[in-house]
Amino acid sequence: MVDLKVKVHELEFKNPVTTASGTFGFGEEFEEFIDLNRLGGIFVKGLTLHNREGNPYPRMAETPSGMLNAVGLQNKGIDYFINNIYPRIKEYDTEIIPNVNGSTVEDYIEVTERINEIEDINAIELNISCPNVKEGGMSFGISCPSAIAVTEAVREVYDKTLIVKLSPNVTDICEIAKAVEGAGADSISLINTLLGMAIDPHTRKPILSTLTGGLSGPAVKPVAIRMVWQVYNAVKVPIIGMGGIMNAEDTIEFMLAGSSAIQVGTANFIDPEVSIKIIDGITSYMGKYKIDSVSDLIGAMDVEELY
Amino acid sequence: MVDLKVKVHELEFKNPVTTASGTFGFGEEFEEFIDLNRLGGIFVKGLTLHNREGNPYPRMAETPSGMLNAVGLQNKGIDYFINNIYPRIKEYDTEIIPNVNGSTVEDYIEVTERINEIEDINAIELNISCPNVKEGGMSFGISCPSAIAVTEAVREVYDKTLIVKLSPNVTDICEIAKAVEGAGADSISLINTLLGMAIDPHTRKPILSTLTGGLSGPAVKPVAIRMVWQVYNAVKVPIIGMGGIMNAEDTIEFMLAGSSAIQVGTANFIDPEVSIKIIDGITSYMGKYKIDSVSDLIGAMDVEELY
Amino acid sequence: MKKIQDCKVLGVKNLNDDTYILELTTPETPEIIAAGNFAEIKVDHTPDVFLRRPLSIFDVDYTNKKISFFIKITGKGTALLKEAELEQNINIIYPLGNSFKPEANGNALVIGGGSGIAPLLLLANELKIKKSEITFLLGGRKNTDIHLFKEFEKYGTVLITTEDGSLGEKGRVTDHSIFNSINGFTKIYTCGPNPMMKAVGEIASANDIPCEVSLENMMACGFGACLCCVTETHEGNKCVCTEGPVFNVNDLKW
Amino acid sequence: MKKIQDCKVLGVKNLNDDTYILELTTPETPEIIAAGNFAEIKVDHTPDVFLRRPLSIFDVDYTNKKISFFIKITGKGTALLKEAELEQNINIIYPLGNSFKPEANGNALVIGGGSGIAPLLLLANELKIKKSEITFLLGGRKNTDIHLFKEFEKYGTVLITTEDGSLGEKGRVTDHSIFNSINGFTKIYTCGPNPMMKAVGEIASANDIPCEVSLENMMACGFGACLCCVTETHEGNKCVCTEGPVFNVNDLKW
Ligand SMILES: Cc1cc2nc3c(=O)[nH]c(=O)nc-3n(C[C@H](O)[C@H](O)[C@H](O)COP(=O)(O)OP(=O)(O)OC[C@H]3O[C@@H](n4cnc5c(N)ncnc54)[C@H](O)[C@@H]3O)c2cc1C
Ligand SMILES: Cc1cc2nc3c(=O)[nH]c(=O)nc-3n(C[C@H](O)[C@H](O)[C@H](O)COP(=O)(O)OP(=O)(O)OC[C@H]3O[C@@H](n4cnc5c(N)ncnc54)[C@H](O)[C@@H]3O)c2cc1C
Ligand SMILES: Cc1cc2nc3c(=O)[nH]c(=O)nc-3n(C[C@H](O)[C@H](O)[C@H](O)COP(=O)(O)O)c2cc1C
Ligand SMILES: Cc1cc2nc3c(=O)[nH]c(=O)nc-3n(C[C@H](O)[C@H](O)[C@H](O)COP(=O)(O)O)c2cc1C
Ligand code: FES
Ligand code: FES
Repeated sequence: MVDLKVKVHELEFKNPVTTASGTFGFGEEFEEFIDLNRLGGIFVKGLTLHNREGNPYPRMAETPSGMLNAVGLQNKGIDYFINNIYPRIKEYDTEIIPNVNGSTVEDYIEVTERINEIEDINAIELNISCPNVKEGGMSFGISCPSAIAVTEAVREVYDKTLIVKLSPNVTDICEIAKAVEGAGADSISLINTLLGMAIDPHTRKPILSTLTGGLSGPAVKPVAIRMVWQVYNAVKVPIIGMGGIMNAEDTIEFMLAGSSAIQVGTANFIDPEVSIKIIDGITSYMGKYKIDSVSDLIGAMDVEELY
Repeated sequence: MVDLKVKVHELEFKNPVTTASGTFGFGEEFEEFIDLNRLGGIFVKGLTLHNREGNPYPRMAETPSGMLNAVGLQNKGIDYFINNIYPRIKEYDTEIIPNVNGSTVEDYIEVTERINEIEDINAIELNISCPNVKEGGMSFGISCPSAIAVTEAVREVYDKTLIVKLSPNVTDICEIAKAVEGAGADSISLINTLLGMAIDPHTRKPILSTLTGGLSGPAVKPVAIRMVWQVYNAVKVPIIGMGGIMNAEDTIEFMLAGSSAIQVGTANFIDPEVSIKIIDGITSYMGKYKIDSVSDLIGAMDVEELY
Repeated sequence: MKKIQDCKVLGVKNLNDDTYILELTTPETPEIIAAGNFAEIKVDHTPDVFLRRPLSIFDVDYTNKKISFFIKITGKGTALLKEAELEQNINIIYPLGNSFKPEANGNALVIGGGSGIAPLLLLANELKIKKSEITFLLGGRKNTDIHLFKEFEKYGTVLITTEDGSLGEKGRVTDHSIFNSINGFTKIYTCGPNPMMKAVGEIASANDIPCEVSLENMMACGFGACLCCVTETHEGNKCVCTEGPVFNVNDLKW
Repeated sequence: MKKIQDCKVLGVKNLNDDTYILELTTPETPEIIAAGNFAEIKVDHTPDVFLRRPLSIFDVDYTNKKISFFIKITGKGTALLKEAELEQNINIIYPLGNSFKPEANGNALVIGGGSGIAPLLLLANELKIKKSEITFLLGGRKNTDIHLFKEFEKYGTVLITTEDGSLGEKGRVTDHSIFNSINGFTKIYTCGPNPMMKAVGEIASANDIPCEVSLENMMACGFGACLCCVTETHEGNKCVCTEGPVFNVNDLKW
């Protein structure tokens, strides 16, 4: 039996495969397709303090090997989550990790405080990288001072595992990664979406109501792998990698680059069973290459003798 | 007859379709495939002061809807170009635009000065965005002070059309665009490649000898369109857009976002005739939508009534 | 229960240049389908189509394990499906979405335009079982856009408009003379281009006739995971893929 | 003259699970092919293969307008080409690259491993025309990796090594007993995996026998535009697609 367990700070995942926030609803949407108990964890849809309607339709554009979204954190607010959704989904035997968002530092603090009261939730993912909101979101994640400010503030009120999710839309990802590590992050997840845009040449209109949106899917994978590798070499905290993962081979690539766990995002839309297939694929890979513990793959890219 | 002419500062292109530096050799490589005289222009392979061998093999990795390259500006140096290559290619009835590179500001100046002596060359493209060299290249293009320094220095010694090529690997592309505009650029071309990486899950080795390389192809198009649109709204100088253009529809998308002309890059590898097909495709598009002058499309994205 | 299934291509029936019916065999007895339900179809072997494509279920044959789609070519995905080879596997997720709520013993006006007629034959069948009278109003740009006339005729009267007047009355569906006296209808059901549905909805509201519309918003997933497909309602944004595609027109904030 | 052509699939002949011959009909008389020339093939209808794939030209029939490829499946593109349907169009750019320089009236040792045998039958034909004697040495992991024995036999002696000893001598090609006495050979030609060619090259150099190797570097374009495919030589980096794929082993800095 291969050992699929990985640790991200104090969080223990039964395997490195989790699902990315905003691409997996609250897990329930996939109940008819897969056994959710098999997942390492579920990063639920981005939560804010109050109800948010998100951006106007259209919010989606298909692009080569990817898609743009401009959902804009539509959700019913943290209290609704705690009272109406969490009681149902807490029954799954997997880590449920809320994705925390805000327009101001105070928002982030308040959402975190509410989650802190829930005993079984062992971690939060602080999203300082949403490109689809006018206030907060990515604006926090693209400069060190603001990234530090929000991380420190949340750290103050949260003592379980604090994962900070970074934006790839920056000149120097290591600088930001080191900043949030210094501010108390227990783990770094990356990448959120790349800022992109699409225009319909026939109507001559932008496809998204917000003009720009977030690019995800296989198209971004090379950028994500590069950033995971850079950050892996810059910080000590464990990394949760994502960006374009479609199968087990992509997952291995992310782990070799330095990810302790990974999140499957856009791929869930195309194949709702993909996360389970990835878990099975990792098991086969480990069998083939005689790897006993999946954690041996973390950062294990072989750079010694190149060619 | 539709009017395909566009102007980029003092440069007149017979149509907006040019080919991207590093993806079209010196034009000659395509002579057996297409009539080079039909092109708006040819941005030739990146030139440096001295002979450069570039990076070790392997220099290429295929990625979803794109590729990574780590060529690293292999070329025989500016003098070889002037003495041995240019005399042959100057016969083409199209704009030949050298792509100028350097490890130091002095390098850039010297290469520019040599080119300045050639009468028929009406413009240069200053590449401050190559991600595949250890010194110079992209490091100039990702911070305002260095982008300004090199642009000003070259502006000093060059009085024909100066195009500055920007890197997408920055937090704020507008900031850099305004900086080089202020420093004297007559036009801005973008995007160069996004920094990426790929690992072979089976050998566990990085695929490129340099670990990281530049991502190009359709995968990057949404990012490129977004940056062209942002820069179009930030500066007054004309923009030459590129990044993932595969066909006439993509070209229209770039023009609507604010490009006065475009460069076709990676697509040339897959279909050496693509640039000519694009010119024909634009003509059909203009016929279909009754557009007389292609320059009416520049920045003509319709954002009035979205939906 | 939603299923992900590989279905074999049984045939592609061309109705005209840009419209066809795709028939698939399901590996087991198909799920129970209500009119308005749709499937998310994976278009394979193309670099250009990344996401699945939502298509209404046009017909289902529980005995012979068949399910079919009525498809109008609007782009790359729908063009490629037309080239599907016999016996090729096509992966679908279905049934998705809610469905029309056919009224019993009523007098139904069923309006379809373009690919919007896809769910209407199943709807007609349900209405007939519930003993409603049916009048169909089908619109198109020209006569070759009007499909399945005979099939609809089995269930009721079929009225037609074409923009060029080559079949039925000239004009758009809402120009049809039937709208001069629609008070006899107890419910309107419609599916088609948004502008058409909006115009129909306005007439329905003005005449106090209940009206259901089936939306075709762009979707990334089709099963409630991405929140890309929303439409604005008086109770906020709602998912067209899970809370729709069928809505009561009065709930929509168009 | 390089051409970009749509060629029709005439057939796929399976040699074993992972090796096959793809035959195409060219729209006009094929270009003149020299042994070592290759084509860049567009693998269509797949989201996974973005760039063309370089393949040596295995055979050409000027009269019947045919051109064929000997292909070993190593990944997505080569796997997909095997599924090519009869009559399907495949777009190729050819002929590309330089070619072997067959010596006249010599005594040739021609060594192939894996897909490296692809250009060797054309080479054998050229050598025969130039009146050279030929000895082939073919290597593989097991007996089923040894292909086209009969075809090679028409041109000369065929020696074989397999790593598991199931055919010919046991071991790698360079373990073959022929290397105990190779001074009779006037030139060595080889194509196969890099480690094999390096080993062969070393023996050739040590014995002062001229040796040509045909490299299979990864390529983005295949016609000199990208500079991705270089190999290090004593005169600096050279493009394998235009200055190669065939090199004199002494020029390479391996
Ligand atoms: C619930 C639902 C049921 C549907 N049922 C049917 C049906 O039964 N028969 C049928 O022919 N069509 C139906 N459609 C529409 C169908 O999904 C689109 O025509 C199809 O996805 C277009 O894909 P494509 O690759 O051919 O076009 P693309 O190349 O992706 O796009 C072509 C054009 O169509 C637009 N477009 C793309 N996707 C959609 C979409 N989902 N809705 C509206 N416009 C879109 C694009 O913006 C573009 O302008 C339905 C849509 C929904 C949401
Ligand atoms: C001039 C030339 C002539 C060739 N002639 C033949 C031939 O006649 N018959 C034949 O079977 N093969 C030949 N090859 C090799 C062939 O091009 C590769 O096997 C093929 O491109 C792999 O594509 P794929 O999509 O199947 O594999 P991929 O899925 O792209 O890759 C699978 C594995 O192969 C490696 N790979 C990919 N491309 C190449 C490449 N160009 N060279 C080496 N490794 C690669 C990848 O790194 C990966 O590890 C030739 C290559 C060159 C450069
Ligand atoms: C439709 C959609 C909605 C998303 N919503 C969120 C969100 O609420 N919070 C968040 O942190 N990331 C969100 N993301 C980003 C993903 O979690 C992930 O970082 C990104 O999609 C890259 O991974 P992928 O390429 O595997 O999809 C969203 C992505 C998509 C496509
Ligand atoms: C193989 C290769 C080599 C390149 N070399 C150069 C170069 O020498 N100078 C330069 O400015 N850009 C170079 N580029 C970047 C392209 O000019 C272009 O900016 C980029 O590829 C994006 O366009 P595309 O997606 O259409 O290829 C190179 C790109 C590739 C793929
Ligand atoms: S399409 Fe994803 S939620 Fe409706
Ligand atoms: S493969 Fe492009 S130059 Fe050789």
